[in-house]
Amino acid sequence: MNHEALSVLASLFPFLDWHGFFFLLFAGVACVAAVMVVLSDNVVRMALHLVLSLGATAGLFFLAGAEFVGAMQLMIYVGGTLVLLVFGVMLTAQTQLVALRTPAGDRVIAGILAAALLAVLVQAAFSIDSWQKAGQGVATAPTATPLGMALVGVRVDQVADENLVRPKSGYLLPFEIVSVHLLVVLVGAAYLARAKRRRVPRPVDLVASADSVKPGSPVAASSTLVAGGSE
Amino acid sequence: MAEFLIETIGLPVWLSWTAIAGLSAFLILNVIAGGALVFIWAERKIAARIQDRLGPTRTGGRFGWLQSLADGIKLLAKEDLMPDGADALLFRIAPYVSFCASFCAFIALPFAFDVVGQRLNVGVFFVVAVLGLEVFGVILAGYASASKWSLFGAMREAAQVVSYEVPLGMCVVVPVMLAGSMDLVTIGEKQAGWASNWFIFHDPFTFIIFWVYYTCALASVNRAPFDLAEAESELVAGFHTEYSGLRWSFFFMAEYGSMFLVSALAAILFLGGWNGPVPVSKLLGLSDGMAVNAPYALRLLGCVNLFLKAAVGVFVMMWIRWTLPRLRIDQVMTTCLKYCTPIAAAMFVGVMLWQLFLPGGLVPGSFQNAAGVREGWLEQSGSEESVNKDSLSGITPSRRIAEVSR
Amino acid sequence: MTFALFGVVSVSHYLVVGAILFTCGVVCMALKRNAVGVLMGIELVLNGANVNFVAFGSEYLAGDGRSVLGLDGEVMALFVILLAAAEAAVALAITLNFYNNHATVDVDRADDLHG
Amino acid sequence: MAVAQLLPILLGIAWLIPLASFVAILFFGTRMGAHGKGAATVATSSIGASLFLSLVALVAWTTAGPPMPSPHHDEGHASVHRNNTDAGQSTRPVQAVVFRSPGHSAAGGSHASGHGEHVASASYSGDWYTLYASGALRLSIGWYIDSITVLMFVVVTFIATCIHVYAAGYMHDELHDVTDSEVQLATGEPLHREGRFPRFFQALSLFCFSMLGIVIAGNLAMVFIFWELVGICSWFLIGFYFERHSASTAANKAFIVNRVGDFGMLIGLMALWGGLGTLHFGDSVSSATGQVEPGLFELVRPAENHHEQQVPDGLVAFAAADQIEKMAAANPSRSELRREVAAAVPGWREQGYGRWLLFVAGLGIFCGCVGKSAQVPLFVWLPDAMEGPTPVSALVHSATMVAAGVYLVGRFFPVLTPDVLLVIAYTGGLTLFIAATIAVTATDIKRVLAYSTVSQLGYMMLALGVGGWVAGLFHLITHAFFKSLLFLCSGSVIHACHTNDMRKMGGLLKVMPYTGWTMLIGCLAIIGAGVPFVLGFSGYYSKDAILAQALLFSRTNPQHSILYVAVAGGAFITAFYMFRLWFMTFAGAPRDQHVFEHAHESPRVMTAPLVALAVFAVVAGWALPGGLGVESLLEQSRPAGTAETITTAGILGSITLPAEHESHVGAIHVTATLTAFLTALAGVLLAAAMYLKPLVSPAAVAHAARPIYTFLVHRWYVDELYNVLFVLPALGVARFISAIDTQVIDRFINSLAWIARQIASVDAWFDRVVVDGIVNVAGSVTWKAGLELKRVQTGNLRQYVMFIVVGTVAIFVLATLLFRTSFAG
Amino acid sequence: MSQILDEDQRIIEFDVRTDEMLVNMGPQHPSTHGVLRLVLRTDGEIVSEMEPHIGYLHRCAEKIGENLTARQWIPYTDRMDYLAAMNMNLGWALTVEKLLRYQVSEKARHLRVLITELNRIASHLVGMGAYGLDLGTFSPFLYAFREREKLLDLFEEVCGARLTYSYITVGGMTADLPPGWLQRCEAFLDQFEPVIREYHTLLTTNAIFVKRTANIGVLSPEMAIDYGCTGPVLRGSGVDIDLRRDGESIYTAMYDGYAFEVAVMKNGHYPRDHEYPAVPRDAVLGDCWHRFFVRMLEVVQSMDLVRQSIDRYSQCKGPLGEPLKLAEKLPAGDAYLETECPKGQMGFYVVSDGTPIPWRVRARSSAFSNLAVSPELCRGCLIADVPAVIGSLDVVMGEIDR
Repeated sequence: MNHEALSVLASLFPFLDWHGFFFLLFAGVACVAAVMVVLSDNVVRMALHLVLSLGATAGLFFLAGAEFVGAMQLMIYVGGTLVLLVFGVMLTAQTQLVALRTPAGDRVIAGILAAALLAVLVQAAFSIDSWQKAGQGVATAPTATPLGMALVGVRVDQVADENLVRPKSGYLLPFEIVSVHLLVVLVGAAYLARAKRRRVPRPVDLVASADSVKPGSPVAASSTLVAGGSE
Repeated sequence: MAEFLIETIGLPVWLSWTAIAGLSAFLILNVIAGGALVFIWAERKIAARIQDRLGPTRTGGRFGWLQSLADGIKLLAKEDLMPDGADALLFRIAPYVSFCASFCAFIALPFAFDVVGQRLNVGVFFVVAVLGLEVFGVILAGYASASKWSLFGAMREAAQVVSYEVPLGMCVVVPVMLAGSMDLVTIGEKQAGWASNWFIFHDPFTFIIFWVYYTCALASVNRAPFDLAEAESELVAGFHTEYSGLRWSFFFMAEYGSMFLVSALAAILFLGGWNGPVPVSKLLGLSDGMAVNAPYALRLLGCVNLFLKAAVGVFVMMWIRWTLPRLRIDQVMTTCLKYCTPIAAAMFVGVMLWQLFLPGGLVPGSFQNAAGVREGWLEQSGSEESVNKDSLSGITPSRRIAEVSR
Repeated sequence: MTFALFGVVSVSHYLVVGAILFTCGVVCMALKRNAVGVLMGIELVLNGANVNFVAFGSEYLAGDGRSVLGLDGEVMALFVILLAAAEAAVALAITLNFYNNHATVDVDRADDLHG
Repeated sequence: MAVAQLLPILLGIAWLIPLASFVAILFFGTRMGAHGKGAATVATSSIGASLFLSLVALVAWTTAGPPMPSPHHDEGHASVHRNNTDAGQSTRPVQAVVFRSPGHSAAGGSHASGHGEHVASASYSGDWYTLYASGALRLSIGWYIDSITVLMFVVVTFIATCIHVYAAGYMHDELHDVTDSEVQLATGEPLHREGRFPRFFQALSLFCFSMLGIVIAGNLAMVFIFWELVGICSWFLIGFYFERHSASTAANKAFIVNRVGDFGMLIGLMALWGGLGTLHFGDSVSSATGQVEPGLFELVRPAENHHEQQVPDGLVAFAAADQIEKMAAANPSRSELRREVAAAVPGWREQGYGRWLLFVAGLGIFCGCVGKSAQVPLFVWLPDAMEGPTPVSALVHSATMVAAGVYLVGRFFPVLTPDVLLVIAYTGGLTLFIAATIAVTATDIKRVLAYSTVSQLGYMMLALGVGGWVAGLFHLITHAFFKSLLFLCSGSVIHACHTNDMRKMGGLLKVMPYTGWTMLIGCLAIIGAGVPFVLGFSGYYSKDAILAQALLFSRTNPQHSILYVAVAGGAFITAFYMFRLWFMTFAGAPRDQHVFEHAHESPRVMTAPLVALAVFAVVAGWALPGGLGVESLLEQSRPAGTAETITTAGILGSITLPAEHESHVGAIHVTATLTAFLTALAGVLLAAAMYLKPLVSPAAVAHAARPIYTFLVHRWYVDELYNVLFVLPALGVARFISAIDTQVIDRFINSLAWIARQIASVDAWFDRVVVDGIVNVAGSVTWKAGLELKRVQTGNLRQYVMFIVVGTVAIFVLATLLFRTSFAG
Repeated sequence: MSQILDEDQRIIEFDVRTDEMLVNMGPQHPSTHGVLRLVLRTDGEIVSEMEPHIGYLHRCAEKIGENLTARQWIPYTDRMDYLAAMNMNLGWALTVEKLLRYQVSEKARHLRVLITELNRIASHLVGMGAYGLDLGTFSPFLYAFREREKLLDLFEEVCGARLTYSYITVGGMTADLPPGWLQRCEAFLDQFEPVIREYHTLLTTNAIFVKRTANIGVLSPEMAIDYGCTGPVLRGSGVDIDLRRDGESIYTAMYDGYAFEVAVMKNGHYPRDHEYPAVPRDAVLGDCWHRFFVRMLEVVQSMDLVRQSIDRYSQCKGPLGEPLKLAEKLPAGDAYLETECPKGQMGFYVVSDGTPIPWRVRARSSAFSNLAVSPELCRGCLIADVPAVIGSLDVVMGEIDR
């Protein structure tokens, strides 16, 4: 796709250029999906809308030139996190998937608060002039490599003539920290949701040990459970 | 193509671009759909051959090649049932999500040099990411069809695909490391020349990585010994038990599509993609070896090469499917966690060390552009700069690296 | 404050989208009684933040040719995504545990820590 | 070994044996034989051993020194002048034995008239063990042995032995559980208690030990110690049946009265010690310096002054302290001062310094004797002491302890000034008369004997008071024999009739012949029956001596002739009440048939001692053919310087003390003997008239002399008098003081406490209300605030999110309001 | 999903407290052989309780038997174990002959051995094929049926039917062998010999197959005996019982003179095990693998028997003998006989009151007791293992439901 072609288009139809069009598309999808997430009661529906929303934001990232982040978003967010969430939904939502409706009062309050928060944020968004100047549409180099280099610690993206006191710092340390952090989180999550071993004696054992087992002991309780269950 | 339309027909820029985009999308779609149909037929034939029987003979011409058409018509004709307890919206969307996910990956898949939907800098990464999405469709299907068995199937499928993404990711990283870039086209280029240039023969570790990649690919596509999702014997048909008719066909298309995708990816990453075993074009002097702007005919040859390799991959999948019994879910998980991931990791380290110590391969110079491989990564950014030569910022940061590192 | 609705997209547009996502996320957290719903709200919030980061970090959108954050924006977005994944994992583990112990994921039921 | 060494050893051992028995019985008493029966044998054998040793000592003494012929038999005075000058080395390493020959200077003339030199025989003194010695001051355990000591040893041990034998029989009730009918338990029935047989003999042994201690004591301190010990023993023995209220009060009364006496004695003691610095009777050689330290006798009657009594230098200096002060002021050097004082002493002596001091010392010592020997003011305890078992009365309250007072006066005779002797005499007379009259009306057999003892002691004191040194001591010894006999007889009668009341007795002679006859002998001995000038009972000899001396004294001091009248009257009354007693119990018709049937002769173990004592009651007065008798022995140790008639102008006017030997002179002797015989005979006849053949019924007489009778029956109202004089005031004072204590002091302290409490309560109120108030208010405020704020923490996740949103919005709004420009600007 | 079954079968892990889900592998489940409904109480993937429901294929055969004469009831016996109809007919025929004390001719006896052993081969082939299907491979099923087709052709020649033969009747056979049949039969056997070796490579030694079957559904000899399991299931657990050798005299009379070894693992070795693949390392005696392997050995054993019976049959001179009259009067009394069918010991019991129509007919199904042990084996295993266990028991619903 040729970027300068896009800028040419922009001039023809001021109201529509590639970037604007796609931006509107993705933004629209993202926002609508986000609202749908809030509105829908069924958790699985929420998951689907969330997928759409996150996918759209991935698109936005692509549009903004952050390809690597967009791909990462797609892979980790949509591929990993949401699958995890859906797993969560499946495992936990045995019965009342739909049942949990929040009381009307909360909804109204939340709405008001949301409006207030939105107003504040949007006002802030437009408060700075430099932000509003339309993007130059400058074709930028793909950021994957510099990003990789930055993570490893060499900042290739800074421009020489910047009057910086110190060169921009590389991200090696945070990168390592995040890796260790992820490891710890995984171990933690695995531990938290670990399979809790419960020894269920085989029927044969039960029979043999039935008489020797004290009536009150847990084994007896569990065995009766099982035995009861198995009748 | 776009310039051609703009200058010649004078269509408005955006219209032409959309047209081009639509055309290329259509092209890709058909290629895949066609491929899927062929594969369905091929599957029947190969299964028969394996089972010492003929397979479809009467449908269509001599070899029953119209069988898949017949299937298609049957599926179209079939009534699209929906169980009453099902969640209507999700039930309908699920196949399309799954279908899009697997076909979306083809955007970044180069059939020949630069014959690619969108040449993404993060090509491989994008493909793997999109593969991850397919599981969504399966889960939604499993949940939406409101039957215990489909839920079982969906859960197993999700667990399997998600856990196999890990070793898959690791295997994919090796060729990226060798090629120095995630851009599939670059990877393909790197393997131009004699077959010995293919990454698979680059070093013993990558060779093993290829097989691990292939197993993981099998698993992530739900084929053969890992096809627990629709294990007939246990869960009737897994997550698409309740589907019938067109919706079921979409699942089917998605499955064959991703099967083809995975094999094509294997071909590109390891088997040299569109470069044939013999560098015919180079020998004939048609191109300067880098095939940067080789003529279309050459690219067509490239596409054929890729198709053949992918076909071989698919054939092997089918072959495995009709011979090996199905693995149990825990055995599937064990192979993933205890075998694929460790081996992939070990080989990854192996390759890294190999590249560090033996850049030129066992026999120095055996890879004629091996040297290039190291700097390629630097140079590549330079070449990339050539692509967008009109970038305003004079000194691209990448050149800066070159000066710095020398 | 010239805001071309369809004009060339600027950082502010992205900020607005980010704000909307953020607000939807917060509202979702505020409203959803299902723990997983709350988690999804969190994802939305983080996503909103990401949009802002990317917007500020993108050269393409920068008004005067140079983005506010430069590459830092994208790196931050990257880290946010990573950590969001980690957070989701742990949050889910907690939700499962909660479910194990209380047979429900209704957030309102988890109000043991009240005053 | 010379006598000087032998005697202390013999007597020392004789003295310590009873202590050994006491300790043995104390620790192993109950384990000696069944119920402690063996204690009797142990005690008896120990006292027997002491008797034997005393007899050996007596023999040794007599053999060593020629016996002093008794004045009656051979009319001559073989005053043996024994001069044993060698300072025998005492075998005891501790102390050098110094004996002081009474007649150092044989030539010392005395202005006494003829009859040769009366020189007391030798006396041995020395110390066994020095308790405390610093400079002149020395406290030690030592001995002062002369004929009295030996004699007293023999008498005491002999009587004690008889009584031990008697007591073995008498006290056999105590061998097994005793039901004491006289003690009324709260529940009404009599007391049942275990027997205390060994305890009795334990006390008896202790008593003998302490009595012998007094006798052998070498210095006043030792005397005082054993004086107290004897008092304690009497307290034990009187209070033997301590459950009986009467017995315990009697024991206490005895002890307290003795203590009153001892108080006086202590004063005297201190006077002597303060002045003279030593309490030793005899001289002693200080082991350290080797000098001879004069004893009391030497100091009071220095040999240089021919044993003339004079106020010793110490006392003079002591009295003239103020003079010395002036002298000390004059010249500071000590030696100079000492020499000056020494020079001035004779002058001061002339001026009469220290005379009063010596008088006071002597009188103090006499006070102790009054307490102990139950003289007039302090005699009330003796009748009550009858509560103790009869052997006790016999031994302690007749023969020994009460005699200790008389013995001490005898021992201390040289130190006593004529004035003191006069006081003694009068006290003796008064006691004699009062006791005798009370005895007349007493109906309790033991009470009668008790009062007779008091009157006889009065006799002895009078004798000593009038200068009859030998007479008094001779009567002491003879009285010991027949009074213990009488008591034992009364004990056997009581034992038989189980009652003390003579009005229930009568005609017991036929039933109890031994007791009857031995009692008769006792009575005859006490009234001094005997064929005049030929032979008589022991009492006859001693009582005549006293009468003679009294007669001599009244003749020489006519203003004091009342003493003789008292003696004579006493003799008459004594005879009357003794035979009244005898007739009421043994003669006549039995008054209480019940008692008569039960009466039975006492077992042999009790009658044997009676017989033994009876024999001695008769024989005691006699002298052995060689002139050796009690009188001759006593004569041997007459204190130096008292043999002659002395006329001194004392504080109480001039008194002449006639020499004792003059009383043996014809006229006085004859008249005395005749008066004694007649008065005795009259008394007996009157008793017989009233009780044997009731010519005159005692009741009629009593009715006739109603006022006198009631006066006498009430024992001269002495008890009531004391009660009124001492007890009531004491109680009153005590009550008054306790009243003060409770009303004034307690009330004051309570008020203080109350005030403190009031203040405390106010403070508590303040603390509670004000201080706590503030704290509580603060606490409750925070608590309520906490409660209110707590509601904010609803635990509901969703509300928390809303709060966050509100917070952020608020911050934004504030930020924009406060910082006009936008945040990022 | 964490490791499900480690060394101690009894440790069952549960990940998230998924409450027990009642799942039933319904009658119309493709993998079950015929209409068997398995109600599984699963806890996640783990089957905590399994309860087979039968009776869907019940046709009241025994009640009908009370209104038909002995010979009229033969077709019903065909439809019990429709995979081994010959053995069923033989079982019923022998039972009635025992009641009648009727002795068939020598020739018929040999022919009966021949036919029943061939039918055993066919039955085991179906068992093997279906088991492959249960474990997910489709090809072995087709190979198995290819061979079976040939056999069915042979049977068709003999009695005209491919499945429900009704060939053996009371008193002998309905017809004699067509000419040249024996030669075709031997030809079949000759070409079938190498194919068996092929089957072993296809399944028995297949790594995944071994993984899916070894140490799964272990049936201890005691439990086997307790539950009355018979046939390959019993022999799979190492119990050396084969009615052809240890059965009743009437039945063993048929096989006297035939030399054959019972296919059972005796102290660690199968008879003639040198010719077959070794037992895999983690296969435990009494697990699915052994039961499958015993069937494979019995196929070879039956081929050997068929060859011997062919020789004997061809040497016999005498006539085949006519079967008894259709309405043969049955003597009053009862008779019970068990025969060694491919699935196990099939017992027939007939009570007659003297009339040709038996008063009471009863068929004791071997598959019924074999199936009875399945809940024990399946407790604690995975859902994927349930078909493996049921497949290894090789049950036929027709015989169970009758």
